[in-house]
Amino acid sequence: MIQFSSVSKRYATGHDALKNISFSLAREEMAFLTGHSGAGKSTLLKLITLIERPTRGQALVNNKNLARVSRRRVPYFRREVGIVFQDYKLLYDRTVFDNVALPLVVAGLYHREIGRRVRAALDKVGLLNKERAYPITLSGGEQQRVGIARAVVNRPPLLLADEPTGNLDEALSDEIMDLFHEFNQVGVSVLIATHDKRQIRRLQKRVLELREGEMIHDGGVASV
Amino acid sequence: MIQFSSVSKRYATGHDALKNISFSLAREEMAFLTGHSGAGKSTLLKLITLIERPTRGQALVNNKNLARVSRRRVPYFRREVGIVFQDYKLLYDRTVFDNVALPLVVAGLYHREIGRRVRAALDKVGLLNKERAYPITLSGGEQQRVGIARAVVNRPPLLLADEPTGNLDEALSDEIMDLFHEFNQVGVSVLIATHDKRQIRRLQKRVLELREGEMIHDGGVASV
Amino acid sequence: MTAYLLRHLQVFFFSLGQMVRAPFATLMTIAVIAITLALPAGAYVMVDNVQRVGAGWDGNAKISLFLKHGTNEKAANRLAKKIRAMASVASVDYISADAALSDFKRLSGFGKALDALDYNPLPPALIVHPQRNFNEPVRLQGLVRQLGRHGEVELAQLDLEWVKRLHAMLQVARRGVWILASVLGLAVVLIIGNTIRLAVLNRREEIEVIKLVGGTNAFIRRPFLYTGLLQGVAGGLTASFLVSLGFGLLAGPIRDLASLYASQFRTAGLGMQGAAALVVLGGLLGWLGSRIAVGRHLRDIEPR
Amino acid sequence: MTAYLLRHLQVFFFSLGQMVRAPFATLMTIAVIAITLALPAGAYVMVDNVQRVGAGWDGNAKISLFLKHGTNEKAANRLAKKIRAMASVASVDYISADAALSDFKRLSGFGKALDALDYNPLPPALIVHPQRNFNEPVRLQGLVRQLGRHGEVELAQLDLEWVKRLHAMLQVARRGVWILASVLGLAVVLIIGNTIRLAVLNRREEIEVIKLVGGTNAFIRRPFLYTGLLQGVAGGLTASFLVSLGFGLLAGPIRDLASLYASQFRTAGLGMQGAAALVVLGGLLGWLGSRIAVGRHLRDIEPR
Ligand SMILES: Nc1ncnc2c1ncn2[C@@H]1O[C@H](COP(=O)(O)OP(=O)(O)OP(=O)(O)O)[C@@H](O)[C@H]1O
Ligand SMILES: Nc1ncnc2c1ncn2[C@@H]1O[C@H](COP(=O)(O)OP(=O)(O)OP(=O)(O)O)[C@@H](O)[C@H]1O
Ligand SMILES: [Mg+2]
Ligand SMILES: [Mg+2]
Repeated sequence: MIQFSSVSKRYATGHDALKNISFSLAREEMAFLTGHSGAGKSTLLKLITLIERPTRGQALVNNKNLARVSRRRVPYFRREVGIVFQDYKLLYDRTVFDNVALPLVVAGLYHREIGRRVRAALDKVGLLNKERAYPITLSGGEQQRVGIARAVVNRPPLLLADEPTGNLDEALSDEIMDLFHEFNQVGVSVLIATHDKRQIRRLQKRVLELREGEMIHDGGVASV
Repeated sequence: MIQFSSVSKRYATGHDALKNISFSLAREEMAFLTGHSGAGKSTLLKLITLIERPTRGQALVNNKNLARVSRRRVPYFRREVGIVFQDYKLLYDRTVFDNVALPLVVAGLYHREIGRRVRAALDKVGLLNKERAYPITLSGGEQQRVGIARAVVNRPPLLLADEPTGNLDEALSDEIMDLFHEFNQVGVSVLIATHDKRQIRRLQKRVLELREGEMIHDGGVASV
Repeated sequence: MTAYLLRHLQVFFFSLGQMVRAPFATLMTIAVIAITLALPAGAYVMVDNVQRVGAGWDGNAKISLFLKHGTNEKAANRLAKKIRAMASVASVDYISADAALSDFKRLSGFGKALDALDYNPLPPALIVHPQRNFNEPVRLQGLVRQLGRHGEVELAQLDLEWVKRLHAMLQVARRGVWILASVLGLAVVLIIGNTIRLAVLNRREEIEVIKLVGGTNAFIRRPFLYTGLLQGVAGGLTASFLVSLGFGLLAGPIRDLASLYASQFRTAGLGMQGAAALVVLGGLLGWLGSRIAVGRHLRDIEPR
Repeated sequence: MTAYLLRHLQVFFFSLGQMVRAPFATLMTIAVIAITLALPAGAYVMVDNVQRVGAGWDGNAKISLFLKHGTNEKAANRLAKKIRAMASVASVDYISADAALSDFKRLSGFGKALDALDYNPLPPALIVHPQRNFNEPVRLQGLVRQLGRHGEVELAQLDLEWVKRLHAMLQVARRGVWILASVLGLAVVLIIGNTIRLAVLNRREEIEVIKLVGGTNAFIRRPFLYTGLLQGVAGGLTASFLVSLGFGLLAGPIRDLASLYASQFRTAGLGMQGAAALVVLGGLLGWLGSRIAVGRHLRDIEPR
């Protein structure tokens, strides 16, 4: 699903956020991306979603060479990647339903199909009863779950999450991580950036660890 | 510093976010506010900062009755409370320096005094070298530290934080919590909303626990 | 195809809904557009009216044919008939020597001072009104020469002064309207562009999120274009109302003025066609303005 | 006090800096304000000029005193001197019977047709030009009655037709300008209000944060007020430039027109005083518009 070979990212400020990163994530695989604050986790996810472009190296996502995706094709590329953000990025003047429906509306689906899929997604994150609420009336944790519902609503083959449980209590974190796990088990590739060691230990998945922009570990949990 | 007696908060949606809350936080005391997602932690902090007004009950903060603070006096009231937000709330078109300087500029301090205090605050959170940077170039953890510097720069007697370590790795979380502890030890009252059990256990401070808007625990860490 | 139409219809009603949900902002924007459209439209109607007044004044650009002393009424009428048949002539009036004198007394300002006159020094005359499309100085002079060749005519004289004045006035009016129209054309573009520019910046977060979930630029653009179009159309409608109102208020004094010139002149408003043109123009400008503004700023807003 | 001034100066330069950093947006806003200010200013100058033309035309509102037949030149000059001394009279011209006839031939349009006349039926006359502040119909009529009482005068007659026409025209112009001015006054308020409204909404996050760290409404308002003020002043400056440009382009045809009326009329632009007034007005309106818009929206933006 993801193949990075010798990928580097230098920001305009001259800071090398990623240095010579090589790794690959197989189809239907699930992995955690960890590392200290400022290690480059978010930068790596931004490269995969084409928010930033790599400075050097080759990156393939879903068999597409990132360097070859033209500006015009970026939207279509992004429709195949579900993203959960650290700061939710919800629209506060639209209901929960409309927020979750956005990726489907954008893709031009029929009204009836949209309703069906949105309710299925909200049901999975346990917010079916908040359908008509506005995000501002939800607690941080609830908002995060709306963000997750939006990321999975159009059933993308790849799901990315940037610290999805940063604002959640332990019980909810477990629930959410289990949710990601479930998606993985029905065939979605999942990559989660987090520094929640508890979750990493609990789920026993592959761990990629960054330090100062370098990949210092790729393998099981044990050695973290 | 804070005295709540039978305070309730019902949102316009009809939801009772806080039910009959009574507690007090002494001057120079430090406490954690915990509870599940949606328990009402953020709501309680919003009452103290006058972002929301209580529906019932009496609340005193810094010897001021919240119900008696007129709209006109709200800004002056807020200058005596430092706040760290769950989502940072930084201004992305201003440098780190300008972000931290904001509470001082707002209070009308002299230019030279502002520079001195801002650098002292940035030094404490370890970001003195990022003074001229824009927040967008910082990692989530670094942005959170800018938010903390801004909250303490005008030396308020009361410091509030809403999940200040939600986006930080363990080492940084420890550092930040220790920072709050230091502020407490030089006489600042501190109230931190968090569900990071590790930190609560590590610092051994008083714990207030909410569940469904009710205060179910007030005391030591042991029983959490 | 149906899906495509349906989607557009959805966006249309979504935009309409958003406008209705912020009535104050919407009304303010529409008012600004309306005023800006109303000004050139009003100026246009004004010039149209001036040209009609001008057309009324063409009656003044008459040609006086003074007939030879002693020409009788019968001969004069024969000549009048002949001239009336010319393509370049609208109408011909016969003024007998007696009528000329009494007109003369009345119009000259000498009035009773001429009562002392004991015989009529004035010849009979034919007053020739040329066709409207003949009111250019050069063509008129040709007509005068042609009419002067008739045997009964002692002197053919053109009241050219008035024609020159009219032309000079219309010259000023025409240039003034051009300046006004170009300045206001610029204003319409700037106002709509500015409104949509700020609306785009105002929805920066929304646009970022839509881009992140795979929205194309065309998708993001659509509601802005519909908003611009709707506001332009509403502005055009309001503008035609304003113009009608303005000319309603002006109608009184203009009628007074026209009656002084003894003209059958009637003020003409925008008319249905003018109003329709204004609405279409408003919609077009709204669409164009938002297209430019959105195009310029959409590229700058990228998720970070 | 120094601290207070210093703080204001800081905000002033901060606002200026922000405007300079977004030159396109700033120029667009200024252009819109400039055009909107230029229009009423242009209309004002236009009406001012029309009134000057009107003043030129007052020469036409003359009073003709036809003297008794046979009044000799000496007696006529004596009377002229007496009338000239009156406060309400600007000047008096003597026209002998012979001069009257030749003028008459030239002006009446009958020209050579009157050559057949073998004696002069016209009396000598005095043409009285009243003072400018006397050009109201009622006052003029009083003057006419007074002048008619002199023994040498056969008939005192006022060329009232012209005065009436002028008044009717000025009536139309004045009402038109009032409509224009009120419509554009509304436009200025709406445009500046709209610009600042969107600017406020655009800085919603910033305002929320400032409120959270204890910023007063006055503090938040200040940069918006300075921005409005600066944009208004810049708009006023640009407007006076536009008006000068517009009248530069119109000067040619107006001169042609004036020369046809044999008037010593000269077009007058805005002048230094007018330009200064426009700049001050622009600044004032900018300040006021932003004050209203900010006041209206600042209360709505609260941290959540
Ligand atoms: N747009 C940018 N321009 C310049 N530097 C940037 C930019 N974004 C991030 N950086 C820098 O790159 C480094 C890596 O940032 P990144 O956001 O990827 O870290 P992270 O691992 O996600 O950290 P955290 O756990 O705190 O979210 C940081 O030092 C940051 O200062
Ligand atoms: N503005 C609002 N209007 C209506 N209901 C609200 C509003 N803000 C919060 N709520 C509701 O009040 C409850 C408490 O919310 P609050 O944000 O205080 O929870 P929290 O303890 O901070 O949760 P978290 O740990 O997820 O941040 C939630 O159920 C939420 O839905
Ligand atoms: Mg990150
Ligand atoms: Mg919360």
